[in-house]
Amino acid sequence: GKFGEYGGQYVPEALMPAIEELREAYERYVLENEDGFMDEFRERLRQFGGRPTPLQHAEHLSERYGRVIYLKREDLVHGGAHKLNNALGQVLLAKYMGKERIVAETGAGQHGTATAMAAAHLDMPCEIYMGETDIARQRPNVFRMKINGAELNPVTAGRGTLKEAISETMRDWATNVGDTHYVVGSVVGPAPFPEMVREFQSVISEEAKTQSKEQFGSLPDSVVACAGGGSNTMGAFARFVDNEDVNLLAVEAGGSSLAVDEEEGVAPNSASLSTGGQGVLHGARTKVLQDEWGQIVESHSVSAGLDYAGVGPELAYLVDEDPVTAVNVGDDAALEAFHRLSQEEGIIPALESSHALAYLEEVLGPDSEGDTDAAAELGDRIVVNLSGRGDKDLETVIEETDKREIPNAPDMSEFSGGL
Amino acid sequence: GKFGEYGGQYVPEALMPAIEELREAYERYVLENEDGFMDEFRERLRQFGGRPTPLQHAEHLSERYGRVIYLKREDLVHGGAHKLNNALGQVLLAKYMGKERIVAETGAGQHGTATAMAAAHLDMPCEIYMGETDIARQRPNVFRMKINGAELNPVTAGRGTLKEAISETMRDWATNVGDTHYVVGSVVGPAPFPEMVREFQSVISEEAKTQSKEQFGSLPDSVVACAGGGSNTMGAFARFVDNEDVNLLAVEAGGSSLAVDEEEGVAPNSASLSTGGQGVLHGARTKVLQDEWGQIVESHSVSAGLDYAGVGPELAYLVDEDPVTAVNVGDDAALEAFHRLSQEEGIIPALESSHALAYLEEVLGPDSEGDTDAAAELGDRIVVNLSGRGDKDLETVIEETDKREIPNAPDMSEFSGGL
Amino acid sequence: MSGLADAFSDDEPAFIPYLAVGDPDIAASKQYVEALVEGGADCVELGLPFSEPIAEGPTIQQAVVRSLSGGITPEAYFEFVDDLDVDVPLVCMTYYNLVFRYGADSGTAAGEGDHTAPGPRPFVKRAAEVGIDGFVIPDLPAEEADELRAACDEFGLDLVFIVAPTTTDDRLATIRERVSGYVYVQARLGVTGAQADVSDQTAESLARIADWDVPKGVGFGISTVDHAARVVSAGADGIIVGSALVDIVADAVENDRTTADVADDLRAKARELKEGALRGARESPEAEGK
Amino acid sequence: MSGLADAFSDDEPAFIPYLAVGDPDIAASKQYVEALVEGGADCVELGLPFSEPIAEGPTIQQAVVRSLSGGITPEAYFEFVDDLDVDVPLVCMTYYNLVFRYGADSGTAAGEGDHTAPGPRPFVKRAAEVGIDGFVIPDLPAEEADELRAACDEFGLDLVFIVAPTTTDDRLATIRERVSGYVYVQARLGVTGAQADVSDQTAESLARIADWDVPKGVGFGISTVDHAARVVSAGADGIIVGSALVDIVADAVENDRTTADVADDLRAKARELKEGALRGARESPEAEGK
Repeated sequence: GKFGEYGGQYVPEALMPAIEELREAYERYVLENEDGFMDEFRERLRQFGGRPTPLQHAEHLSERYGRVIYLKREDLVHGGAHKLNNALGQVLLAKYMGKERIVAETGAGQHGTATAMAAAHLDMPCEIYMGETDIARQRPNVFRMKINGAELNPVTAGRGTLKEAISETMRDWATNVGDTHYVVGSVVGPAPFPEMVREFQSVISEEAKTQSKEQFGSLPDSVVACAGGGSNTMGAFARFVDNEDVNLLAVEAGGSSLAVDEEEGVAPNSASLSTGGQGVLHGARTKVLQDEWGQIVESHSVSAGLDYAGVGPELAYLVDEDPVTAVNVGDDAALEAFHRLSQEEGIIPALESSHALAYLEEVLGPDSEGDTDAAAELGDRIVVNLSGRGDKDLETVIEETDKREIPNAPDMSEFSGGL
Repeated sequence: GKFGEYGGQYVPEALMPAIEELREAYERYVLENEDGFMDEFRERLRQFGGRPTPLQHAEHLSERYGRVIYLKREDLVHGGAHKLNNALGQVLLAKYMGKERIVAETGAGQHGTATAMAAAHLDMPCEIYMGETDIARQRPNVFRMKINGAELNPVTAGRGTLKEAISETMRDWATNVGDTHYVVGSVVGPAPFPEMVREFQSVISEEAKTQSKEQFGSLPDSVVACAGGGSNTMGAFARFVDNEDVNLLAVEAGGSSLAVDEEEGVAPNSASLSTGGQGVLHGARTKVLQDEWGQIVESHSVSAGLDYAGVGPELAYLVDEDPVTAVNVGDDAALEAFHRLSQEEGIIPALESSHALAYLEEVLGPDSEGDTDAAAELGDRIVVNLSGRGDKDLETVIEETDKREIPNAPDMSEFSGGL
Repeated sequence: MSGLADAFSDDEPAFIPYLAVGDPDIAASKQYVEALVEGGADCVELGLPFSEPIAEGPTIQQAVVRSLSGGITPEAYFEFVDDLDVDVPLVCMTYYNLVFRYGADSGTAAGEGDHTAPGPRPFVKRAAEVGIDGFVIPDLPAEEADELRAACDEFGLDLVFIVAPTTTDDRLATIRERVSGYVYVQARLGVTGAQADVSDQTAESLARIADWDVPKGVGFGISTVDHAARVVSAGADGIIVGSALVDIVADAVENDRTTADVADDLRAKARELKEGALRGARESPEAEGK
Repeated sequence: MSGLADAFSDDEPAFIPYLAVGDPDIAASKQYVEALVEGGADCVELGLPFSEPIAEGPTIQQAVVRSLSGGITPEAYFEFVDDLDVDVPLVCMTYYNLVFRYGADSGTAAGEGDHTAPGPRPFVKRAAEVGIDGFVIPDLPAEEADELRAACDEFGLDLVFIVAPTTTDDRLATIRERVSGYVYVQARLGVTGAQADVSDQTAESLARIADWDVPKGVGFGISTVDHAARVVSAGADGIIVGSALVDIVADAVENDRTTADVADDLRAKARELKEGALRGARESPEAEGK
């Protein structure tokens, strides 16, 4: 349950037995494949989830950067992102544990929609907590959850965003621990969630490793993934962590600035690995964006899925211990990368994944400042985890591109009022 | 180029040489795999397109109907539908032919977005014709095409919908036949398009056939696919046509009624196989929705992708010759099926594909009227081609569910103003 | 010699105007056609509007929309022709589905399936009755035209085919075997529509079919006296003009002009173009060689 | 005997109210705490608001929001405690991150990384200085509490743990080893919040820890005289009441009542609840057995 100093179980006493029960179930079903749990999970990932996803050679990016770039196509997973890997794993585990109900929180709605899909697939009653503010700005995702049969519980507390939804879901779980499982959406929360979610997501690096060997006969020189909570990051890194020759780069959201406005309690970024301090948030000790007193500040990113004040404890540990390098790119660079992949490769990436792509441009692009160490770290064969597709981000892209000078954006003036 | 009496090449003289050139290229590259065309096509379908798509056992539908139902998951193809199979094939073929530019028409935007993606992927300049009315009601797809780098040409003629866009694209092609290829979006148009598009789409049935044998050791008893123009239909049927034991069902859009309002020139359905007469439309002799004089009438379906007055000539032929049975279901049944799959299987289907699903309910559902012949025709093992995902249809589903009594729809009142 | 060839019989270059019948209504249409003939037309292409005019440019497409909104049907078209009091050959220009479906008593969207199989014969028969002399069907290439050709032969009508700049030698042979009346030489690629210039392709196209024994009418983009003259001097036996005339009708609709005024303009435009054609004949290498 | 146990030393059941410090402001908060003590509180749980109060129900969550909006900081909290003029033991109730981060001079979102490693000692030291007698940290289970336990021992403060209906026997042993001051018995599952009824689980929970040598305070959902009486008669050594009191503050904020009026109401409510507890003690099997 610990990763060095990180991790642990900082939760109300009432939840401790549920967490222990979960840990046991995790060890038996996931680690030991009891009752064929992992076989069933993998088969469902394949048939329902559409795995394996391709490791695609990106021809135009490769030309642009003079390296061989591969995209791990998690955008092709059912639902449009890697999120289903975990949601499906946990809902299935809840079923094996005899739970009769699942709850989950969601911010932008990606984890909520993935959970609703998994719950419908496995016939498990499902309630999703979502802040009222988020509900108002993520209506398509709210609608998707509803038509998948999930019950949606609006959270009115505070600013009505992800943080409040997490707290509210914990409360529901604390009240209904007996029959309810809480499907945590990333490699965060109390043990065993960070480890368990990483295991469910590690299918990404497991496939990428096999595919690398098959497609080019060796491991990649580096793997690049965006990091918010860190589930796609840990999924993309997990099976490479022990390969010292593979450099792992976690790209955080630099937002508009790495500075913090303590007075307003706002960090205009979500770069907790790069700028956060140790703290305890949502059940785990990890790196956290906080003010001088330890109050959690509002994070920010143009990408809702990266917009979180904490990060998975294992990722914080791996950064401290060196197997993973934390870097970050800002909102503008991410938007530019979004347009670049859309135009040059015919793939509309999630704004989350656009951060990973933007890092390539920053280090290897024509306007890069020649950071040769960073360029060398990337090596010749680079795998970028394309964690999700960008259809969900179209409104945001319109709004945010409109505010800025994004040199490679098409003329979008006719859309400036939204879709 | 002919399928019995159907098919042919009813196009302006100026296009005949281009069509002949295309037929030659089709025969060499596609049928004879010259220069490894098909190898490259298949590899790109795999890496870029995400093929093969799973043949998923649908547990809850199987329980509901007492048959074994499999879903061919074309919704997982890059872009969200089977459309990419064809767009990628044609853009690649245009490249092999030395063309320097592609044009395409689009109605709801599905073929346009698939073509724009394929063109970006293969670095081919791309112009899309789209009626002004369709542009106004399909803004997300318009936006997707633009960010994929396609140029969009609004068509103001007539009512500004698909028919006018097709005519306008033909005109562009007729003007620029030398360097331009017209990427036709379905198994329609002059020869060799119907045959060629069927070949590009036949990867669906090719995979389904192999998967059937692997997963349950035999061929399915029936394959059910929705039919508008018929590209997913022909793709799903092609490799089964010679297997007499496999029943093939093409489900057309019955719309609100199978009758026609000749005065208004409107058919409130798109069931040209079921109700149309022989005619010549958009380059081919086929079954067409037309008035007593042969003027083409406006078709209708709640699903924009099925909303077309014609149908592929080969499909018309196969229906006449019996290998394929044409049936149809109405708008209400399709909406119900949309909600059913979303809730029970955790998959949000395209409204097009919902028609195929609705046919199961009609024949096998609890309220079916006991048409035992139809039930027998479906057999025990049924493959339904899930041609696309329904994310694109959310606005339509809201609007159309709102108008009706759809018994299994969730409460959507909060969305009645749209997303 | 067939009816259409009459238009070319007087050794002068033929002027063949096009109008969409029923644009903007039947009565006006009638006056317009008469005015064109008064202005010197040797033959008239009478468009029967089809809902999907894939070979037309914006000008004629809009004419088709106007005409269809006015309620034109094939039968109304035939009655129009029957009533027409002009003394020149008449060509029916339309799309194949209207020819194919005429007289097939069901199997439309109304849904009963085909009882009377569709085919071109009833349409040709009726056209012959009302005095049509031939057809131009822009979406019917020679390869698909056997049935229509047979019906035309039966009723003594001509079937005009188009030759495009892209038409291959192989296809020229196919067309030559089937064409009658005149051959419609497409002056440039693209669709119908008035143009600022007339392509060099015209001369090349004419050269390729110089030895054919049908007259050569050139169309697509001819809108001025100069165009007319140049095309004829390049060897055309006639000029086919559509969009430049339809533009006058469209303008009249937009500006709410009287039918008589429009007829005057059409008559004047016809005179101009005919005059241009005659000038071209005088300037042709052949004439100068005489 | 530690400071907190003093609250239970007079053989009467203890009444332990909770308020969020700074709700709605520091000055009012001070009067409210004093009123509660005047009303009979034997000990007060003073909430130090944290931005993510995951164990709280809506009532206390809103109090936390009010207090944070008013600008409360840990240092302001300590000054508040320092200024407080009451003669009962004081418990600091907060979340672990505020304890952990206090005095770590950087490594916040400002971005410089950790220079002074975070840890609970500076917080505990400062709390001891201002007169805090112990802690309740709802997101810190016994397993994670070694560092805090050590700091408490160093400065002579108590560390209260919660025992929930779901707590297993194994975990009871772990908690028993580490708890001091009193044990906080959670009356039912869920989060804090006033309830219409008090659970049967309470008696069971009390029975399971009957032989522990720390006093047993029962909390979660106690809001009426009857609850208080029933809980004490079931064997509790004290009752812990939060939401029922915070409700009074919330109502006052909403209806713009004067601080003095609210203080009166809190004092009266405290008297009631204390009275209920006393009644419970008289009705307890133990008392009746005497």
